Amino acid sequence: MQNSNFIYADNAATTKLSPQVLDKMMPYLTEEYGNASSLYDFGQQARTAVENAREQVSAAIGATAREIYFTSGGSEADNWAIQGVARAMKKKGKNHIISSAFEHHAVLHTLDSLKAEGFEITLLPVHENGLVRIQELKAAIRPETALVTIMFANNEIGTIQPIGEIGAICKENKIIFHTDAVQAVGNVAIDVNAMNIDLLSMSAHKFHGPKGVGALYIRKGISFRNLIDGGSQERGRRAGTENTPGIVGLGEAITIAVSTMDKRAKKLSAIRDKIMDGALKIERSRVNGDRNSRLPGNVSLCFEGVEGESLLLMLDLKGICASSGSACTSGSLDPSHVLLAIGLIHEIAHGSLRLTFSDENTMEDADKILEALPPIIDRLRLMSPLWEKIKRKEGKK
Amino acid sequence: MQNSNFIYADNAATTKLSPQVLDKMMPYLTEEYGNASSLYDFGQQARTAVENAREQVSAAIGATAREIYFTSGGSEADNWAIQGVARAMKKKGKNHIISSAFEHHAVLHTLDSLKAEGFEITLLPVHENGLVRIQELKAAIRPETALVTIMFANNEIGTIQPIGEIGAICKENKIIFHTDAVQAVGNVAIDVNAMNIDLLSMSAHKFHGPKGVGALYIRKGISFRNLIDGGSQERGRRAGTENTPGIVGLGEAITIAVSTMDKRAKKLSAIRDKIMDGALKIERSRVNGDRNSRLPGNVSLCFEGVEGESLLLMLDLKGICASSGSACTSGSLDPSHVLLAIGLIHEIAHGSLRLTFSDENTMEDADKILEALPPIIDRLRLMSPLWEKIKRKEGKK
Amino acid sequence: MYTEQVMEHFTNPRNMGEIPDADGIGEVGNAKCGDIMKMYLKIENGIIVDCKFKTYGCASAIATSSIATEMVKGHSIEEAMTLSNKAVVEALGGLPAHKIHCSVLAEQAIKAALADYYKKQGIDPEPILGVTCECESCESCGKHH
Amino acid sequence: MYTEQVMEHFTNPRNMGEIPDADGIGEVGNAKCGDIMKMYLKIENGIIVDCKFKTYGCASAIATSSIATEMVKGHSIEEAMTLSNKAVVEALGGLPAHKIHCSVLAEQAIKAALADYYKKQGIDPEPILGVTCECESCESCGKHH
Ligand SMILES: Cc1ncc(COP(=O)(O)O)c(C=O)c1O
Ligand SMILES: Cc1ncc(COP(=O)(O)O)c(C=O)c1O
Repeated sequence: MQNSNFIYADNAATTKLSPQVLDKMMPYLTEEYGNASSLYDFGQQARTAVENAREQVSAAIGATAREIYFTSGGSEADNWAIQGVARAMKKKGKNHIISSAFEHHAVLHTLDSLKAEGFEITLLPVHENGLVRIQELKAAIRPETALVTIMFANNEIGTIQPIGEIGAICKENKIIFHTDAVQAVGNVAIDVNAMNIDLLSMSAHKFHGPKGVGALYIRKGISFRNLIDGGSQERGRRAGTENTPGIVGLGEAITIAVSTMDKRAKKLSAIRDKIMDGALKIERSRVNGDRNSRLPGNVSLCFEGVEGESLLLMLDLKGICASSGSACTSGSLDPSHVLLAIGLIHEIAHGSLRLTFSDENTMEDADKILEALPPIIDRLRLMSPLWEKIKRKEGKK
Repeated sequence: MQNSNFIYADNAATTKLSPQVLDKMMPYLTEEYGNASSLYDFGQQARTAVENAREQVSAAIGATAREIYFTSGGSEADNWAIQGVARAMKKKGKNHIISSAFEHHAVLHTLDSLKAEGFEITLLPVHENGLVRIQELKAAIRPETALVTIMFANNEIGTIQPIGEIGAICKENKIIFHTDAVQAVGNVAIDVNAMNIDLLSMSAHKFHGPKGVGALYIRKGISFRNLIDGGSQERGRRAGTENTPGIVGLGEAITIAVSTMDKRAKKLSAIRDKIMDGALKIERSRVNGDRNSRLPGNVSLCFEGVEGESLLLMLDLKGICASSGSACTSGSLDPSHVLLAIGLIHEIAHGSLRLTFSDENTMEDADKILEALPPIIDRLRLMSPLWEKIKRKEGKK
Repeated sequence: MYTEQVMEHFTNPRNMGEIPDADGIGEVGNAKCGDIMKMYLKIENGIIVDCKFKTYGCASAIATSSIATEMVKGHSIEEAMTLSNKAVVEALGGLPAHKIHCSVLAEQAIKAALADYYKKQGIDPEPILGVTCECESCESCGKHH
Repeated sequence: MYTEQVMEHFTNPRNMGEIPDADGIGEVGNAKCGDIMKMYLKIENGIIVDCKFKTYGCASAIATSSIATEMVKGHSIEEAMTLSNKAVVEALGGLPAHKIHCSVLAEQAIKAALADYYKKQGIDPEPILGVTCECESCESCGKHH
């Protein structure tokens, strides 16, 4: 399937399951199939594995094991966190939520539903650099603010928010603070106590863990409602027979990710910077989002006069897997809400390219991408009546 | 881990992942890790795998592929079906739901939440045989009835409801009909059209598929709300990066289960009947639930004067994995709500034993269980002041 | 779920059975809740010379009964009176949170047997032992559900 | 996602480029929506002797433009007028549902070029071709979002 020319540069969409992680999962995919909630010894072995993973996850973010709840992924964690807190706080007369304009759809669509139920939502602007401003957060706070939910790192342009500062302000104002850390976990150091984070979402497949499993950290003492009711799994807060292999995989993956984080960050930011610098040599190109406060493995570019899907497919034909806009909406025609939120006009937002790297990538990949990119851009621009117009206008100036 | 004396008789709690199913999953746990929503070829291969699985699932229950939505398991499917329909129907002024007294907690607790939101809930009695009565269903229907949700087969006592008849009545009265078929899928023939089922929940790990994946069938045209919002996966109805290996496993497992159903039913009902007959020779024992309309692999017993947990652990020491009450609440002190619903008093319900079989079990297992059981019961009764009382009363008669 | 000690006492319960000529018998718990513990005491010169139990209940109910008999046997009434559920839990190396009530039952069963002993001696046990649990309803046990 | 035919036309587009002395030029779509198609026609004696395109857009926009040029080249104006988006979709072996609008754009681009041709001849195209889409806003394309 994959040949030597294959470059996977879409690690923000999903990552390869680490063989080391799969090894740890294998017993639970074969002989250790007991139900973790069963009393007999065979079930209790699965229970032990689940609780070990809970320890691993909590250790990775500075929480305690009892504050970790396993979910089916990042989307469920986001939905649960926001709905769960909102519904609990509504009873206390608090119905205002602050978020940002370029959150993942798992957050934004959940907020839409809450809006329809009568909640008031403030979306902070993220400006050209893709960062919220602390002053604007402060100004948005009201007595009835129940929740602030601001993502740790953006999935498309990779910008990292000032989470510690946001947490401090929330604490000061006694507002619950949730962060969607799906892109940050394993890539950025996280300490829920130092950062005053009350709830945090993560998804295993973003850091070489298995698909279909994630976790929600909920600080002890926070009142929240369940999203999935039923059996007494997860201390009665999230029903469903435990996905033991998935949970074991999550625990192992996060442990590896955190222990290799610093070294990886160094390597990936070198690849990233090389591609950003190289791509900017192409005329009418731009880098999206702050260059410094950004994920080590994230490159986000726009090329004027070029449409993203065509660009992607041309790269695909060269064996390069990348994305344009976020993966889950890349079937859609609308330009990315993230790029619009940082102030790009539609015609420029349409020409976006996201390259996201993992430890499997090399500097050679960067070279190959920088070699493949210019002729593709040239070719698409040659076909493009929009490019023609841009050049014509340029000529007139 | 498992030695030759190990008998796994708790297949209603979870089943062993079929090696054949795992084989089909392996490529997606290793090299085929692409995101099924990504445009490039590598992602589209995962997409194809997901859509093949959707075909497999739909074929198994007589639905069309577009009516299948993948979930993280049975609990999510139940929560989604009931909340999703209830919230959509409330807008149409319908706020009454009919269910049965011994549904799984994923159904009952969801109904509790809806009750708190103002819905009216009627729980039909299930009588001594563990079956709802059609006349009682008819009598419960009101003009504002939005939904009937009645499980296909009970997880504890294995009784199979007259689903076709229930479906026909719902259709006649234009009421949406959901069935929790988590225990039925793969064990009982299901045709959603012939049976007039509008929504159906299933969970892969109950039929030798992987844990953490399930599906909800939703008939085309039914209006419902999302439970997990976000990306546009599952045609915008269930967000979250597709759990490709899990989904592939579900598809394969259901295909195998359905194709081997008849042969298995024959084998398992022989094991079941042998154990039921054998166990009834123990004094003051009983079989719970109808003997005929029951899952082929389900034995549910009660032994007076004996407490279930002790019984389980004694069996465990003999290498027999069984359950008492349902697995997910077996940590709790309350006797099973299912056994209370069929009219057992607490002291008898506490002495329950569920043995559930799969194709991996043999007639020899039945012999071994029947050999192990009487001395354990004797021993526990010898210890039991309750048994002493029962015998004393008996003597007086 | 259970410690080795719990499993050991569950599989090899000590002092299981009845004492036909017991000097004190106490029974606590009820069938509805799923646990009944019955304690038999043989008392000579203020010393518990024999103690036996019968228990209907879960593994931890059996284990706590078993260890409780060991903890009072050979000891004086005064020592037995101070047997706390905490001590029982500790002796077993711990119990899961939702099983702590079993240790409470064991403590109460011993006390109920002592109360019975005093009554048989024509002594009102209340000033000595306080009110012992009659366990006619689950709530009176302080069991959590 | 795409058929082989779509990928073939996307990777090897036919008739890509401009006709400097075109007899009719049509442009539909707009940058905001992410697709612009521009069609150039060379017409002699009522026959489309040459047809070229330039397209800014997704793979299916490029592929539909490419195949549409092939479908009208060498044909009469009357035949070209009847080119339907359905025929374009069929010729490509199908398009994903959310990409059908590309085939509509291709049909409209040809019609716009024909309208331009008529106008240049001093003939009002409306009675012949109907109103051709100006695509100043996304909504006017009938594109679904
Ligand atoms: C009847 C029934 N419904 C729902 C469920 C929940 O399924 P899961 O544990 O896979 O979420 C189960 C099993 O636990 C069940 O037996
Ligand atoms: C920032 C962010 N939040 C949430 C999600 C949702 O995670 P999942 O697809 O695992 O449900 C993603 C990834 O898709 C993401 O990047």
